[in-house]
Amino acid sequence: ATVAACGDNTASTSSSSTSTDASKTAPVTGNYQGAGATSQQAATEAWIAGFEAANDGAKIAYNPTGSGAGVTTFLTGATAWAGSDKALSDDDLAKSKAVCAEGEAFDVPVYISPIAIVFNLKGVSDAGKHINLDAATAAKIFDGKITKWNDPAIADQNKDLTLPDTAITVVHRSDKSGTTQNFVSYFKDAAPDAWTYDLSENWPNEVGQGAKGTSGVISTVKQADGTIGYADFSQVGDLGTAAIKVGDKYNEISAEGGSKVIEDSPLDDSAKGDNRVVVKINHSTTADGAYPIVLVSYDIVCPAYKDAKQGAFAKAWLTYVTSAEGQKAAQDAAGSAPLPSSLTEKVTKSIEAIKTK
Amino acid sequence: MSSQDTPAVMAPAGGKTADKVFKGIAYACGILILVVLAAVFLFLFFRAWPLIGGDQAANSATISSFTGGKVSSFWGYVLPLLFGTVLISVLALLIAFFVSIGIALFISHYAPKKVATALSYVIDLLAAIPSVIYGLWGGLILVPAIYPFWNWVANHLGWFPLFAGPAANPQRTVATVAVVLAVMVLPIITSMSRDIFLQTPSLQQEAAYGLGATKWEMIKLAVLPFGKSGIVSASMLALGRALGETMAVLMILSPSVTGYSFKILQASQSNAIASNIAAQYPEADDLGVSVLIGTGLILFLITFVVNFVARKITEKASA
Amino acid sequence: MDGAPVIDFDKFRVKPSTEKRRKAKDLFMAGLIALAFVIACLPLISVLYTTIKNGIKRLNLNFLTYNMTGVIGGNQTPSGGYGGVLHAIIGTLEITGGAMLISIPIGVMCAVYLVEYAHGGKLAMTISLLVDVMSGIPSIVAGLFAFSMFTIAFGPGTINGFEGSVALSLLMLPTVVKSCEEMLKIVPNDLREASLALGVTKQRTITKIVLRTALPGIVSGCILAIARVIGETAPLLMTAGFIASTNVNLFSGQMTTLPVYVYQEYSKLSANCPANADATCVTTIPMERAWAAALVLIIVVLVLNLIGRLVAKVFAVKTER
Amino acid sequence: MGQRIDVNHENIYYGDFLAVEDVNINIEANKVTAFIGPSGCGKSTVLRTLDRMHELIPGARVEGEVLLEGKNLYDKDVDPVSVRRDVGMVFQRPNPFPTMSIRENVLAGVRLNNKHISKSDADDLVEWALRGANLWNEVKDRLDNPGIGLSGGQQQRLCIARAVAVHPQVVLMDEPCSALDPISTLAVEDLINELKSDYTIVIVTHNMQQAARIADYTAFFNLKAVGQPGHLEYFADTTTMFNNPQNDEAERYISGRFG
Amino acid sequence: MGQRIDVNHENIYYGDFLAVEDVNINIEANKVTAFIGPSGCGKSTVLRTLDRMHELIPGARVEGEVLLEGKNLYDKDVDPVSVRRDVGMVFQRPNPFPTMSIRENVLAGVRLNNKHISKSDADDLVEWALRGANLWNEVKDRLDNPGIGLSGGQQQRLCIARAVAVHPQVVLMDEPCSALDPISTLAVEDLINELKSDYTIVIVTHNMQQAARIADYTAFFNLKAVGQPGHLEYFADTTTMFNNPQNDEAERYISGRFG
Ligand SMILES: Nc1ncnc2c1ncn2[C@@H]1O[C@H](COP(=O)(O)OP(=O)(O)OP(=O)(O)O)[C@@H](O)[C@H]1O
Ligand SMILES: Nc1ncnc2c1ncn2[C@@H]1O[C@H](COP(=O)(O)OP(=O)(O)OP(=O)(O)O)[C@@H](O)[C@H]1O
Ligand SMILES: [Mg+2]
Ligand SMILES: [Mg+2]
Ligand SMILES: O=P([O-])([O-])[O-]
Repeated sequence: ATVAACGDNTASTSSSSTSTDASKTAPVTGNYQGAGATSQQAATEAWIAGFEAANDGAKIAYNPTGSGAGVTTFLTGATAWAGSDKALSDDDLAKSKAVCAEGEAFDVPVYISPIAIVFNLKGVSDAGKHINLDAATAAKIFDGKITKWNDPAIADQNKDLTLPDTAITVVHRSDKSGTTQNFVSYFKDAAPDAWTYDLSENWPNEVGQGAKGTSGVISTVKQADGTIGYADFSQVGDLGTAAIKVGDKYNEISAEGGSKVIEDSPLDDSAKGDNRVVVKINHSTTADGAYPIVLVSYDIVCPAYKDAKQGAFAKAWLTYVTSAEGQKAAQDAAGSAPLPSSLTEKVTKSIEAIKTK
Repeated sequence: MSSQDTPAVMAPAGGKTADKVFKGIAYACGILILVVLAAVFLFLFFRAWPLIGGDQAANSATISSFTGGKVSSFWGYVLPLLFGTVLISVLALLIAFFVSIGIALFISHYAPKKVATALSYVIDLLAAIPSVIYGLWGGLILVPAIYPFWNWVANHLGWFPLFAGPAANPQRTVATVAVVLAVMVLPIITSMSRDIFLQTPSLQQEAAYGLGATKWEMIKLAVLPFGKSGIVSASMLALGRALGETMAVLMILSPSVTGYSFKILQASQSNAIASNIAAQYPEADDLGVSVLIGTGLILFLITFVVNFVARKITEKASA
Repeated sequence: MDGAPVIDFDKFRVKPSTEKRRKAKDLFMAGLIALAFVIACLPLISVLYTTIKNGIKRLNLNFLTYNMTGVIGGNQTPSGGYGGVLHAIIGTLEITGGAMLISIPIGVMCAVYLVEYAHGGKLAMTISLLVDVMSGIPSIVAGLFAFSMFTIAFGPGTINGFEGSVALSLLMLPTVVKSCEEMLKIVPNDLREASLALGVTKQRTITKIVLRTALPGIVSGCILAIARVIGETAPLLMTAGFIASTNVNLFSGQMTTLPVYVYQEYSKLSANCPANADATCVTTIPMERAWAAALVLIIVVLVLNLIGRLVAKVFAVKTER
Repeated sequence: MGQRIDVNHENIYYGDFLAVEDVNINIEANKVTAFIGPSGCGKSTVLRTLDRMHELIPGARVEGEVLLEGKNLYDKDVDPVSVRRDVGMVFQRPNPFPTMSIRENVLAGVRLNNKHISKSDADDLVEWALRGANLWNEVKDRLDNPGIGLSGGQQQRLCIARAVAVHPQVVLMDEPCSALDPISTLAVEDLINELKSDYTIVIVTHNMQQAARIADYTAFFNLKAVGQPGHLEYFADTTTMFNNPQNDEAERYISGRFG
Repeated sequence: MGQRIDVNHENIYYGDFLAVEDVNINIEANKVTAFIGPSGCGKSTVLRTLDRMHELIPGARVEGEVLLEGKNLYDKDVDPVSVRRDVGMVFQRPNPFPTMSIRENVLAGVRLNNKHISKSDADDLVEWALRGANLWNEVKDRLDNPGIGLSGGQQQRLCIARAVAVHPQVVLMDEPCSALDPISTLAVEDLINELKSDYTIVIVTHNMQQAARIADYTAFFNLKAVGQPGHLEYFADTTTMFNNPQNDEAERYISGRFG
């Protein structure tokens, strides 16, 4: 009765029946909060739904305040975990000592999503066609060095398309964003000559137009002819996307393509600290079918909490999130790429380290 | 003096305590405003303190990261933002002011009574539309819809520096934002002026009519002078609103990183402080937040200066 | 009239040209004023049309009676809907109500102080100036401020609805004070004198005559102030947070409001449907929910508005027989 | 030259309330006509229909004719603005423009038609009008002070000065002296006498001595009963009215006179 | 019983402007005292110091003493509210409360002071006060209509009714009849006569016949010159004042009387 009064949607039977046997530990109860990256929002909503279905009596809220604010809040001890598009800094690590019952906080990847280059061009994107781009050309477009769609640099790679003489309008994020940082880090690694800016979460030049959030970028790209931008794969809709040159093939964007890059990427050994799993994305991968522009988003937790219940929750939460079932839920809800099995092992080991007593 | 002779003057008046308490509360509420504002100021100041008293190298690095390395000093960062904020707000106020006064007069003195009541509702409705909806509408509907108009302006009036072309497409520009902000502040000015215009003493209006004034002359002689103080207050409120508007600007404007520009029809020319804070805050670290709050402090001071100057000017004009 | 100058009134005779010019100007201004109105109607009609057109699609009972728990991607919920705004409506009403309770009494009393007690003294001038300054505080700064205050008072990371109310009241106050101040100023002094001369205390004169006479204007001012804050997003994200389930306790736990809901759904833009999903999975559902919630928000404000108008009307100054 | 006014079968309404019924009156040019009668009988109301001020009250309307030199003021093609310029008005309550100086108040009407008046012309006009209203001596040293800083009586005289400064053809005065002291009242009466050589004057007064002193004709308005419309009971030249009225009601009203 | 007022060496300022200088006057209990004098000489100003209304004007202040039954109104421990409760006032301009009906206007003084009064007492009081102000017959059928829907004269009488309804000890009236017709004026004068058996009355009037008719004492205020402060020129019982004034200025002023 209380459920109806609050307007809660009763958990869907199908997902709860499958999830109960997956989590073998005792069900978690109580209210838990997380905050952080907006990129994970859709996936996290699915995880919350799945987790609450499996743990009757657990109530979880995720506030998509942004990675920076999420980590800051986590470091005050107000949240059980943080979602973040970037790994913890040394500074953050040091601060986490005061929050965690023992040791330092650590981060594990939970969400991998390819970033699409989207465009809107009469005669091309509305005909359902894609274009091919290599890293240098894309970098030059986004740097305002290539200003026309029929520029030879583009035309040469797209012989089967007739490209119009339309001006290119670059659309980028106007807010500070993990998506931007992951996107331009691809240029920096794969076309260092064409992209000389410092790595930053802010868009570095004044080319084209800025728009707030992924939704802003998408709606701006849709609003005019000749626009090009970048956005999370799940938001592409019917816009045109670019196939990126990997080795000597042009690979279309796909969730699996994103996974393949991560599979082919080493761990970042500059990330010091116990249990940390930080991926150093290998942008120059030549793996077959790989799509190299990806965003990896992490969950940040403590190895031990002052409130043991929180530890139990964090452990159960991450276990569910990184499980095949959790990753499937994210894939369904957010179109993300699954964690490659090579990573899952390391992640599981880290999660084991969380103390629940 | 015996008690019988005591004149009634000395009879204690009932409600004296209530009187004192009421006065006390009124005073306290006045003072509370001061306290709150002082608290806000101190809050801004302390949160922005690392900018002044902190490690300057780290500050420079933070600001560089905000601007892609173009600027590393705080003033280099905040002044263009300030410029943009003021530009947008002043344009919005300019557009809204005349239209609002027009509507207020239309309701108070031109429209027939029934129509006027209906129109009053319409204005209240306009006031009632939340800013996030203006942001949505502005970003999704107005931006493409207004492009042909601004394009026309850029092509035909481009000689005027403000309208220098080519007009950006999509029109996520200062011009469009100013229009949306104007629509947002319009009900503030309209609603307040209308209420005041309606209260213009009929004696004064009749005095003007009696001299053979036309309606417009009557308005100039009686209504506008009567409403002046209210109009100024309303405009100041509206300006404040425009200066501080966050979401609508954030959702519509294509901001620049740095630089001053009057080209209101081109994209990525200016940025506003409030929306910049909202854009940067979610991903900012501690020092970054200090920088952002520093920009907020500057906006606060500027609002203070603008109001102070406006007050001095109106004082002079009415003296 | 000894010593009076002799006036040649021919000098001041009305020239037909002047008369024409005056008439033309009168007409011209009337035209401009009417035009101003038409111009202002354009965006209003457009905003309303857009919101209604896009919002009506998902605005149904299910939408109004459910919250967002258990809503995954574009999938349908067991109740046959796609999630709803019940929690956000409750949040909006409670948080805005809290802000009203804080700022309207303070604002009105501050205006009373400025108009009735201060008589343009230094302190009053300062307060009045600072109220204007306050109106320029960006909403996000108000949010940051409230968040910091609550962090100091109730520990780090405190987030609840009341915190949002505090942030909003900071934004409401200037509008309440200014509009009340203007409304009190235009209450004729005659009335104050008439009341005081009856031996009525100042407090009763103010509450029963001055405030009463100015009430319709004060109500409009408060409506303006409510409208000013009820659509705020940025400060609420920071102070009241965001949650998918219903929370009716203003003083504890996160609360979602309608604008925040609209903003979050807009930010999601589109939902994903699993490859094997059936036709009930709608990818465009977040935007549809955003518009529907926007429509609900407008309706909520409209209802508040109507209540205010009604109050104003009941207490209106009785001018006509 | 002043202009004559003929009122034919005039009914005056406030919304649905018929305030004054079937007024027929001929106001002679270059004469002073006084309206007298008990409070609430509609003197002010009738007066305000003579320069179309009545219609400014929401819902108020007029039936019948008001002919100014034979031309119906209420004809469609008549511009109320020019009517009000030709027919000046002084109100029961003084109403100077609060934001204007004394000088500007006097010039307010003139400025409407003459944007650019030379300073000396303006000075002369101000002096002429203020002297006419017997206010010159009191305010000549503070012409630039605000008009509302004056006492009630001073304000009323300022309003008279403002009305005569535009040099209308007809001057309507609604109890212009009710707030004035005897000296100012005399001055205003002198002014009325002086003005009537050029203009037509209509004055509402409660002071029957005043009516007897200055009016050529007197109109007596009356009310049948409270809630009933007022009407013109009796109209006669002033001598007849006060010495030998041919109307019982009028006689009763006047014989109750005093002071 | 009415109360007496003694004014000693009173100087009245508006800001720095000394409006009235060195007033000394003894106002007898249960008598009617009239203030006369040219416009702007400070009659209203003095009157308003008698119930401390003057100090409501920003910057306005009073020097000297005003003794009500020997107690200085301006003493620190005196509450102006209770002064004004004992000393009622009727203003030059009618000012009914716009939000109230006629009935509520009359009861305002009682109701606003939070006194509880039964419906029948209230009805009686309303009728008594309105009859006293000669307004009862005109409004008895529309007591619940708004007070400002009345004509100027009706409004003024309503204000008189409102002032007497609180049964003050002293009633101050600032030209209460200037907007009234003769019949209402007579009624108000009758009321004054009736009231004076219980109360002390001070009335400002421009109408010297009125002063002669109703006042027991008359105070003549004058101005030396414009811009100079006004002062009390001559104070005498009414018979002396009008028949045999011992003051040239007063004589000059009164002999200029008329109508
Ligand atoms: N604005 C108004 N709306 C409705 N009725 C009005 C209005 N003004 C006056 N009346 C009514 O019209 C009638 C005539 O009023 P009017 O003011 O003309 O009287 P009057 O003869 O001038 O009285 P007085 O001598 O008191 O000024 C009265 O019954 C009055 O109540
Ligand atoms: N509020 C005010 N501020 C400044 N000066 C004022 C104010 N009110 C009146 N005065 C001045 O004080 C003097 C006396 O004014 P007061 O109103 O008492 O005159 P009065 O005798 O009542 O005149 P009247 O018969 O015209 O009503 C005048 O010179 C007037 O200009
Ligand atoms: Mg009248
Ligand atoms: Mg006076
Ligand atoms: O998830 P974002 O950092 O790109 O907003």
